Parts: sequence; C-alpha cells; structure tokens
Amino acid sequence: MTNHWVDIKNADLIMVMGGNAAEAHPCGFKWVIEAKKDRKAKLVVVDPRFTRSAAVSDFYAPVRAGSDIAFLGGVINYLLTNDKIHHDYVKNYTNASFLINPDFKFEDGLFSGYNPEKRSYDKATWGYQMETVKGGDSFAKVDPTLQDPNCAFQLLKKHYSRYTPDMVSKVTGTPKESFLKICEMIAETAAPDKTMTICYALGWTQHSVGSQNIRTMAIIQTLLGNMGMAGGGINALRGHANVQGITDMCLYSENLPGYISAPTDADVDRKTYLEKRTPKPLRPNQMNFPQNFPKWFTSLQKAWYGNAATDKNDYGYEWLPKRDGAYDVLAIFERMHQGKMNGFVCQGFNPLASVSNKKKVGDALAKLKYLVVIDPLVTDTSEFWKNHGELNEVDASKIPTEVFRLPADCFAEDTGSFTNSGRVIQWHWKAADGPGESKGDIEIIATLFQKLKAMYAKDGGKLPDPILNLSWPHRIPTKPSSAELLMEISGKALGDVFDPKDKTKVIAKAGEQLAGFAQLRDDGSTSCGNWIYGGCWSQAGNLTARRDNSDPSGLGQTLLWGFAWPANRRIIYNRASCDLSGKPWDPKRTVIRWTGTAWAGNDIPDMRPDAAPDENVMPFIMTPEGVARLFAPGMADGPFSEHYEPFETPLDKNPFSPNNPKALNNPAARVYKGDMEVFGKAKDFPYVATTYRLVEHFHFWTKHSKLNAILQPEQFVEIGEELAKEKGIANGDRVKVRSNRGFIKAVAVVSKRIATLTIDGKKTHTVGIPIHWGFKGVTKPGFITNTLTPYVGDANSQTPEFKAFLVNIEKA
Amino acid sequence: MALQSLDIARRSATTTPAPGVRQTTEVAKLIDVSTCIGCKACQVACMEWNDIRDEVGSCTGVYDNPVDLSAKSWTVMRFAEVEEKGKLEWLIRKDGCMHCADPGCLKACPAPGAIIQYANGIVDFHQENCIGCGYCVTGCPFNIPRISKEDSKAYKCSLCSDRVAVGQAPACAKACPTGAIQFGSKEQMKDYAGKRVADLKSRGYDKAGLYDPPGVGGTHVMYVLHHADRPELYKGLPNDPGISPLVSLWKGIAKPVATVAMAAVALGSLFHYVMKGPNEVSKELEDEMEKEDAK
Amino acid sequence: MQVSRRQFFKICGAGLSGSSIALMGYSPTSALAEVRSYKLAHATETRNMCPYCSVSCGVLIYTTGDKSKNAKADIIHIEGDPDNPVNRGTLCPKGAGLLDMVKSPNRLKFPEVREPGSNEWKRISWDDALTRIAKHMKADRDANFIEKNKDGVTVNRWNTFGFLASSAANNETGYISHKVLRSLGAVAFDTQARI
Amino acid sequence: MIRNPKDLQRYNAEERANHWLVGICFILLALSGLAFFHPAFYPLTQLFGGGVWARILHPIIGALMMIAFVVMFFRFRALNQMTAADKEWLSRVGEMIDGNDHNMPEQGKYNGGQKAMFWAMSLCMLLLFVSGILLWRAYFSFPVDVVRLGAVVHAAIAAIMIAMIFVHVYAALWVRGTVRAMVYGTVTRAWAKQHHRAWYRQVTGKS
Repeated sequence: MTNHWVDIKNADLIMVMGGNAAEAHPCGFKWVIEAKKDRKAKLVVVDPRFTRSAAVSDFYAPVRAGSDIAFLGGVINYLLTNDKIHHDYVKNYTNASFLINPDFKFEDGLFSGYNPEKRSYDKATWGYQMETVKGGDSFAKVDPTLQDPNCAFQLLKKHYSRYTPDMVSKVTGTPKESFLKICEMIAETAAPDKTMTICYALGWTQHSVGSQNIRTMAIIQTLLGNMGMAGGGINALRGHANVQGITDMCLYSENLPGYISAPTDADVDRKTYLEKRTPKPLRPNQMNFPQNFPKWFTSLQKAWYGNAATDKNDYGYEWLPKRDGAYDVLAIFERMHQGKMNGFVCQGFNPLASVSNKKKVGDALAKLKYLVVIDPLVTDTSEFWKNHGELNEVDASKIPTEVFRLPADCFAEDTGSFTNSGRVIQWHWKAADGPGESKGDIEIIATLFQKLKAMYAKDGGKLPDPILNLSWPHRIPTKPSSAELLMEISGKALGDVFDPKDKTKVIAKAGEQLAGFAQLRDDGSTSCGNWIYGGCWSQAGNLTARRDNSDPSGLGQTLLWGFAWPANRRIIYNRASCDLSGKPWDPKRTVIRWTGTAWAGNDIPDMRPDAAPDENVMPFIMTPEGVARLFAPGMADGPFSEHYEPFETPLDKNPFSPNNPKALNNPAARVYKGDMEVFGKAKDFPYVATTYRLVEHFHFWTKHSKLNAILQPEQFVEIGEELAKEKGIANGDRVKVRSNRGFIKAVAVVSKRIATLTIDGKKTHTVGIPIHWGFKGVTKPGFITNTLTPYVGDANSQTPEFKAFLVNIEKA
Repeated sequence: MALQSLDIARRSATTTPAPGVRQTTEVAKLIDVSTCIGCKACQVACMEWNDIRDEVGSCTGVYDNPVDLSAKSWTVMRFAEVEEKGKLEWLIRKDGCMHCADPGCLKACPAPGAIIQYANGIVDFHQENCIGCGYCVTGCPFNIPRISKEDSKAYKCSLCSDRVAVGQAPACAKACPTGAIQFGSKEQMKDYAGKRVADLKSRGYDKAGLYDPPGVGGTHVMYVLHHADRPELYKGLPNDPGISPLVSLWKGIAKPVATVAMAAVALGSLFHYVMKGPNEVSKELEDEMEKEDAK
Repeated sequence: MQVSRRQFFKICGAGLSGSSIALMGYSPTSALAEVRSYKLAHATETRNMCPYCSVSCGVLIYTTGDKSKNAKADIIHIEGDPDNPVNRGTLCPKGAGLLDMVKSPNRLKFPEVREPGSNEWKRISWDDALTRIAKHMKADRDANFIEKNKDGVTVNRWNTFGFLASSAANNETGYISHKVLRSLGAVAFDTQARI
Repeated sequence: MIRNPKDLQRYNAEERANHWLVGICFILLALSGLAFFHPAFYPLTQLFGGGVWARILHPIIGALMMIAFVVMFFRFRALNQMTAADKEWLSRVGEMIDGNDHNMPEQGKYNGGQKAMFWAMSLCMLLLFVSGILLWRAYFSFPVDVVRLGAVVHAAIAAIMIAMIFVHVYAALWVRGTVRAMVYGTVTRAWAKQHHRAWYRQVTGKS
C-alpha cells in the first residue's frame, strides 16, 4: 500500500477490482464503509463474481477473469479522449513529457525488441532520449507541451486508443453501459480535490500479466493525480499478517533485505555490483534517492559479517552467493521436479496446497532426499507421501524422501514484530507457551545454524568462512531474542557517525542505535540489517511498540502508533499531494505542505525537508527521474501494458492483435517444457475458472480451526444458473471439475451471482473455485484446488496464474 | 449500562412485579444490513465468547452455515439473492434474538426465572431454571429459541448480558469488522439509524427504514433495511410481527379464566354439598333391602 | 368411608389453591436472575496481533493465571484490541476464531520423522531431529557447493537446497532466516509473498 | 361399612384397576399440567422432583393414561350408548342437582349424565392426546403454528377436563355409596335400586 488502511476513509471513490476486500480484509474494509458513511463516498466493484464486496457496493460490473488490462486500458482511453486528467500533475509529476527513443515501437501486440526463442525482450529501444548538458551531466529530454509524437504522453494516448468501449466490452464481457458508468465515476476524481483509492489483491497479481494489471491502474491513478494524496494511492491489500515484513526482509533469491538487489554472476566484484545499482539522476536537481545504495549495502554487510567485514575483503562481498538465474517458487519446484535438488525446508509454508499443479509439486517433493517442515500445524505438505484416497493418490513405499516435521510456536506464543499492509511495523508480545515441545521459529533456525557452524568449525567443509564469520552477537546463541534482532535490523553506529555538513559534529556515538537510514555510511562505520527499517529501534527505544493512537489531523495518520517504514512515513509520495508551489491540492486533506522554510504537516514528508519548491525537486524521489512513470522501461513485458489472454483462454486469438499468434498470451512469460503441453484448450475445457478465498477461511490454515470449519464446512464450487441448467446441475449436487492437470469434486453452489458473459460474441461461463480445503483439517476433507491450476507465472514477478484458467464441469 | 443491567424488569412465570423504581438506560443493538458483508465474524465471536461450538455441517448449496440457529448457534447469517429493478442484490441478514420489549418467549415460559427481562431491555434465558418444555419457541414471533438435544434446555442470544453487565459491548457488536453491528443506548441507536436511513435514501433506496416492530413493543435488536417496506425479502424477516394470538390467548386470558372456572367448579361442588347435602339412598329402600335380607 | 372422602377432598383441594401449597411444605424458590459470570475477570491480558491477513489486527489474548510461577498460562479467549488504529477492536471471522487455531487438535506437539518409504510418523527428540537435518545439509552442501562458475567467476552458491519462508512469521524470524540462508550460500529460496 | 354378600357387583377388579390407573394418571397429569399452566401452581413440580422431571414425566404419564383410557373406552363404550331415557334424564338434570331425584326417569347401569360425561371425556382425551403429541418436543417436531394451536387446545381441554373430573369426583362423593363401587366393586342393592333401577332389575331379576 502506498497509503494505509485507515487512509481509505479519506477517499471519494473506492474501487475494488482484482480483489475482494470485504472478504479477504474485512477489518480493513471497515474504512471503505467509513468513507461511504462519513464522506458519502461511492464504492465500485468490478469482479467476475458478485462478491460480498459487491453486496455493499454502489455499483457493480462483471468482468471476465483475466481481462483486467482490457478494462483498465479502456479507462485510460476514456480519461484521455474525454480529457479527464489532472493536467498539472501529469505534466509535472509524471514522465508524460519525456521523449522516448524513436525506435521504440509497438506492432501487432508486441513491443520492439522481442525474441520469441528466449520469450523475452531486448529493452534497448525502450529508453529516454538523452542530452548532455553543460557540466557533462546527461539528462532525459522533455517536451513540456506534451505534443512531441515521441513523448510518453502521446505514445500512451496512441497505445490505449485501441481500447475503445466496444473493444472493452467485447473482451471483458462487461456491458458497455456499465463500463462507461464506471469510467464516469472514475473521471470525477481527476479534480484536484477528489481522490479515488484502489483496493486490489491477488485478483490482479495471480495472472500471467499480474504486474501489468497493477501498472495499468498505476497509470490511471497518476493521470488522475491520486498518488500521494490522502484517500488515494495504489493499495495492494496483501496476504498474510507479515507478508509485507517478510517481503521487506526479502526472503527470496532476487533481493537482500530492504530490496537490495542480490548479486548475480555478472557482478564479478563489489565495485561492479555497486556501480550497476547506483543510478545517476535523469533530470536536474532530482533527489535520486537510490544514489545512497552503497550505504545501505555496506551497512547490511557489516550487520551480517561484523568485524570480519572490512574494506580489505570488500566487506565479505565474495561470501554472498551469486545468482545464475531464477529461483522463484515455480523455478524451485521445476528444478526439484527435474531432480536437481536434494533438500528442502518449508517454514510455515504449505506448497503442496498453495503452489500450482499439485501433481507436479507432489512428484517434485518425492524426488528430494530430505524435507523439513516447520509449522505449528499439520500441513498437507508434511504428508505429501501419505495416501489419502483420491485426495492424494500416492504410494508411500515408493517415496524415498526423509521427512522431518518440527512443531513451531504460533503468533500467540511468540514476541516480535509484524509489518502490516500499510507498512506499519507493530510489536507483539507472547501470551503463553506453545503446546508440547514446540519451539519458536527463531530458536529452530538458530539451533540448526549453531549445529552446522559447530560441524564446519570441527570438520571443515566447503567455504566455511561465511558460516564461521557470520555475526552472531546474541546472548543465547541458540535463542536470539526478537529485540536483539530488531535492533540489528534497525541499525547501529559501529564507530562515531558524523554530520555530513559539519564533519566535527557527532550525530551518533559508537554503539548507539541509529535514528534512521539517513545516518547510514558506506565506510563500515554503521551496521543495518534492513535499511528501510532504519530507525524503527532508535536510541528512543523500540518504536514499533508505540501505542499512542492519537490522530490530531483526523486523517487517521496516527504517527505515534508503531513505526511505518520508511522513516515512519504513512503516505508514500506525499509531496505529490501539493502543487508545484507546495500548496495542497486539497487543503481539507492536507498531508504535508511547504511552510515557507520546510515541508511539514500531518506526515513525514517524502522529500528532503528543506527542498524549497523552486528547487524543482520532484516528488517521486525513488526514481532517478523524480517523477512517476507512465512509460516504464523496467517491466519485462513492455513499458505499457497490453491485454494478453491468460495461458488458458476461451478465445483462440487475442482480439487486440488477432493476426499474431505470438501475442495471444503474455509473450514474455516463462513457460517450462512439459507445462506448456498440459495447458488445456477451450474445446475440451470450455469454462473460465478462477480460484479465490472466502471470508470464512484463511488459505489452508483455518481448516484446522473448528470455529471456521463450522462456518464453511465443506468444499464447493460456484456456477451461474445458466450453466447449471445446461449441465443439469442442481444446487447442492456433487460435481466434478476437471482441468487438463487433474480434477476435484465438490458441492455445486448455483447462484445468480455468477453472470454468464458474452465474450467476442460467444456465451462464456465462469466456474468459481474457493481454495480452502485439503486432506488435513477439522473441516470435511476436500481436494486441493491447485490440482487444477496451470504452472505459469507473471512475466515480472513469477506469481502463478491462479485466477484464470480453463475447466470442464459435470455431475459427479 | 454497567451493573444496573442486573435490575430485573420481568421474570417468567412470576405474577408479582419486579422492583421497578430505578430507571436504567435501555440498550440496543443495531444491525445495519446495508453495510453487512455477511462475513460471519459475529457468529464466531458469539460462539467463541459463549464457549459453544456447533457441529461441522455440510454445504447445502448456499453460504448459510450453520444452516439454521441452534442451541449452539445463537446467531446465523441468512443470505438472499434478490433481483430488484433488474439489479442483483445480495441481502444478508444477521438473524438472532430481537430482545423484544414484549417478549413472547417470556410470556409463554412456565418456569419461574427461566427467562428474565432486564431493565436495560435484554431478554436472557437462565438455563438452570429452564425445564425444557419449549413453550418459549411457541411464544417467539421470530422463531429464535432452540432446545438443545444434549440437555433439553432452551438457548438463544443473551445479548452478552455478562459483557454488558460489566460495561462492554456484546461480542458480535465488538467484532463486526464493518461496523454493521452497533451497540449503545436505544436512543443512540435510533439516532444513528436515522442517519443511515438518510444515507440510503440518498443512494436511491427510497424505502429504506428502521425495523423496530411495534407489534412486540419495539425490540432491542433493530435493523436498518434498504427495503423496509418488505422485510420478508431478507429471508423471511416477519412484516409486523407480534406474539401469536393463540399464545396471547393461552398465556393471557385463558390462564385466569380457566383457573377461575376450575375453582368455580370445585367451589360450586363444595357449596352444593353444603347447601343440598349428600344424595343418600332413601330410608325406604334401605328398609326394603333389610326386610328382604331378613326373609 | 367418611375418612376416605375427606382425604379425597383434601387432595383435590390442594390442586386448586395456592394457599394450601405452603401448608404442604412447598414454597416458591427465590431463583436469582444472575447473568453468567464475566469470564475474564482475573485473566491476564496480552497484546498481540492476528497472524492471518495483512490488516494485522491488534488482538488481546486472555490467559488463565496471573503469571505467577505455578499457574500455567492457558489461552482462554482472544478478542480485538480497541486501541489498534486499524481494527479498533473489530475482528473478522478468522481473527475472531483464533482461539480454535491456537488450540487446534492439529497442532504439532513434538518433532517427528517419516523414514524413507515408511507409512508412518515416528516421534524423535529435538536434538536428534536437528542433528540429522544438519548432517543432511552439510553433506549436501559439501557435495554440491559451486565455488566458481564455468567462466571462473567466484559465485559461492549452493542450489541443491531450497527453503520456503512463511509470511506469518515475525520480521525477526525472516531476517535471521535470510541471514543464515545466504551465509550458507543458498539461492533457491522464496516466500509465501510470491504467491 | 358393612359388607353384605348380597351387595351387587358393579365393577370387577380389572375394571376398577383400569379406572384407577387412568385416575391416578389423570391426577398426576393435572398436577404437573397445572404447574405449567399457571405460575401459582408451579411449586407442584416439586411433587415430581422439580420442573424438569415434571416436564419429562407429564407426557409419559399422558401416554400411559391414553393407553389405559383406550382400554377403558372399549370396555364401557357399549354401556354408554345414549337412549331416549338418557335424554329425558338429561333434560331434567336440574331437578337432580337440586337434590330432588324422585321424578327422574329410571336409569340403567349409567344415567344420561354419566354417559354424557363418558363421551365428553373420550373426546377430551383424544384432543389432549393429539395436542399433547404436538407439544412433545423431545420426540416430535411440528410447525410452530400447529404447536401453538396445540398448546391452546391442550390447555383449554385440560381445564375443561379437570372441571369435568371435579364434577365426576364430586358426583361420586355426593351420591353416597358410589365411591365403594370403584373401590370394592360393589354397591348396595338399595343404592342400585335408587339410582339405577333398570340396572338393578336387570342384575337381580326383581321388579
């Protein structure tokens, strides 16, 4: 979330699309209701199903699963053709005026530079036109009139001009009037003092075009001037309680903690590595905040290797593993399936249930030598080897994997911090011991590490240095406390830290906790486990444990509750809530303003505090341009979004580029051999399926909770009345749903809430599949729904395509 | 609220009035159906707080689970898919005890102290006094009380009288994530409902209104409905509910009339005896028989 | 005959008149109408957070006992934390039902191992479990660690071992897990957040 | 009381047992039923071990009574067919109540009042049984409106029935020499001749 939960109450229009906030985030959804009650805000819901969010909406429109870009692209087209954009904002705060390489092209569904063999783009033509100014700096060329045919604005206009209301309706199945009605509602928020917020979730991410779904909305929000505003923003309503925090800790291959991109084989040394990651400003006077990258990285190295990290050994740069390719969860299971992996640990993760194509995941796990499952509960994954009838048809005697199952404490038995979707880090306290011999996750990892370290110390082995030198300053080495760890994450001075403006002034004495990431240094004098969390445990103590919920502004900022990263800032890009001169676009919802001497107000300014408006420092400080990107060259599958059909589509061609079979599906999405072959075709599997959560359950977790089992005891699928009639299925019948990868059986819920859509002239039915059942739990046993889903992910994030695929259905 | 809520207004099967000098605040729960997302947090909070767990049932083709109120489900959500003016509406109503000002259950209950109405408006069942006859079920115009199969006692929502007694809101109201359930004094709730109704009218629901049925003297659980003119759309919420005339007859006039009638017959017999004396066999016949025997 | 008539009379009369009931030794019980006693009166309250979705609602966990040495804290109730600015005391059906997750019959209580080809779990000690796991890992790492790639660049990676991290664990768990994983040279790891 | 070998047998042992089974059941039912009917009678539940026991026992006793009554009904049905004389008797019941039975028409084993009582009770028993079943939640479940109707009918009929039983009992007490018919089975010939002359003639063969 660029904003935060409570801020939703400041919106004039709330759009719920690509998510179902009422069901997946009911307590956050409260702020939608508050906006409706107190601000007379309107709620619009666009979803393949009439969800419980739709039940309390002012306007609902159905959409075909997997056609969101067509819908949103249509909105962009509407805003541009009807001139419903926030002109000053677009002109100054976005790269609308930036001139793009004239060789950049978009033809027949593909952007310039496509390589069909590699299924990827060479992005050479996707850049800005550059010019060298006096003094030797090189800056991007701009046309403030936005008239140059190569400026991002004109390219944007041209690109989305194809997304006419008729095309939108044809591709999405949304009735044209409904689409236009929603466009009108959205367009109203182009006014500087009106904001729209978007609440999306996995309904946008779990597609082969997931990232571009979100980018399309980001373009809309930028055109409307809703970024940085109270009641605006792009709000990803994230999954688990600490999914934000674990993402921030970057428990994945590509990044080190704090989104520090991890070294690859190409980063042969620290210097090369840093140079590639420390950008130069693309426009004059921009803050270009990533220029501080070396400070963040060096401080992380000091946190990890302590005294063993010195300038002599590049702070232990060599000890960091270099990546040679993708290691996302789909890539990992692909490798495992190929027999390239021996050991695997699942820490509070149930991949058999939550990763696509259960058969493939199960087969992959059976190729491991050892599997370790650390969890408070009996997971399906931990029993992947056990026969559970047709729910899990395996032969244990043929599975050689040694499986360890370790009992972990749950939240109630643990002290530490969680980071919510609004980036607020909050501390929680242990209430009781876990059952039996269960242990905390930290203790389990630490004890395991201490055993390994002892073995390497005693027997030696491959590269023991990073293991033996790993900084481990904990009072109980097998049981580091959460407090010790959060202090390490937040950052401390190893030597005295001086004020850069006055080299004699000590701003942090050696051994002190740092006040924030601004105090980090690249000379080894500071350590910080995660720069974006810098300052969350300062000399003032544990700021994440603060519990003052006062809200003097009435905007719900509560700056003294917990600690929001970065720097306790609650609304990111909040400089954009003011015009060029520093006056708020909407004085009634002032987030910050220029006081004449400094930026101040109801939030921590997302700007250098003393950057006077006439210095022309633009609000999007994390980009070298200083502005938001309408044209985004960083994306893997195009600087603009484009509608591509899901990998399993009811259509045989992409209506936007009917003559190019290469542009049917996302051309830059990665597909493994064997997976492409098991994609189903519409002639065998004619119905669009989508998987989702119900409000009564949480993933595969609450099936172990009796209270939740009572609320939704048995697996079901939802179909519309028309399909039910066609198939002779009555409400409450048992049905079998098949994809090309397997089947599930469930009770049929026949409902008016699933509309039959007309797509490209053809009637198209949707089958809705809630995910929460499995073979372990106190609910009635059920099938793992990911038996059905295709093994393909988004081109950028590799998030699997759970939301749009094909199935057939029959009475069981 | 606080401890005054223990003041008793009425007690089942009790003919004399309860102490009624103190005036305490009437409380109420307002269920704003227009902001209810049917998440069932109220159901869980209710079960969790009251230490009850219903059976793990099955899916019957609807979202309603448990499918009905039971001794272990004191509140359930009822889902209705309704098409109004060509627009689909998913009306979701939290069902449970309405805490009537004139409670039919209490009226019907034969067991003294099994049903109590507190001065704050809460109607509470006291299972230790309940004899399990099920008369409360017949008395209720909303079909709420359920007799447990395990202990044959009647159960229903207590409006968390234990929480209200210490100044807290009922568990369901506290939990409700969207604020569709509000709790406060009845006065406050009516004011709040007024605002909600005005908002709904501004959004095109001309017939929005408050459901506080006068037929049962008003209730301490009220609804804000988008279609207040047709409460039956909400899975059969009764339009103009009242205690069944049969129950009123049975537990009303019938009680004194029949008691008096029975007493009259008994006393009539007594006085008949006193006034007319016994009907003895006549002396002539006695003599006749004695003569016969003497033969 | 006279006596039995009187007896009859008495029995019938008793059924009629409330006043005679007292004579027969019955008096109405003065049943007190008391609400169920407030179950949290002396429970210990601990501030925590719901582990499910990313609203991360504040919760209050109530445990038996007062933290005295001999009173074992047992979680008896969980409800929303009214101070938390986001949830303000509210909870969804998942959060409101946390007690049954914490107390689920499916909670794991001790380490177990399933030996290759076996069809059952076997209980083992923590020390055995972690020692066996560490041995597996070391053997795997020492056998498959890649120090240099084919171009001779030092890469120091170990990609035959994988790890999936929870999104419901604390930040501190995530951080220390990451630190340990990279120090071992692991690259094949990912998080629930991906999905 | 002096037993006389010439006393007339009015009820045999089975009939008496049958009657008293019904009678005892009825008394228990009336006591427990009244307890639920009006709060003033609630303490009567103590006779049964409290309210819950009273609630459990009442329908069981009811079922027992119904069985016993059905047997009794078939036992006495034939003797209770109304005749012209009975109607005549009924039309002049006022004189009887007034204590002047000299001009009452001659009666067989039962007089018109007794017969009327027999049929009224049979009807009431049936209604009580049916409505009672409707209310028996432990084993049956009926639509709530039917149950409500059942409750009204059950209560009303029970009240009527209790009143009738008062009359029945009182009549037995009032007409001296009657109770022994149901206790010992015999009545004196004088009693029979006075109250049921036709029956007297029939059993004695005298005029």
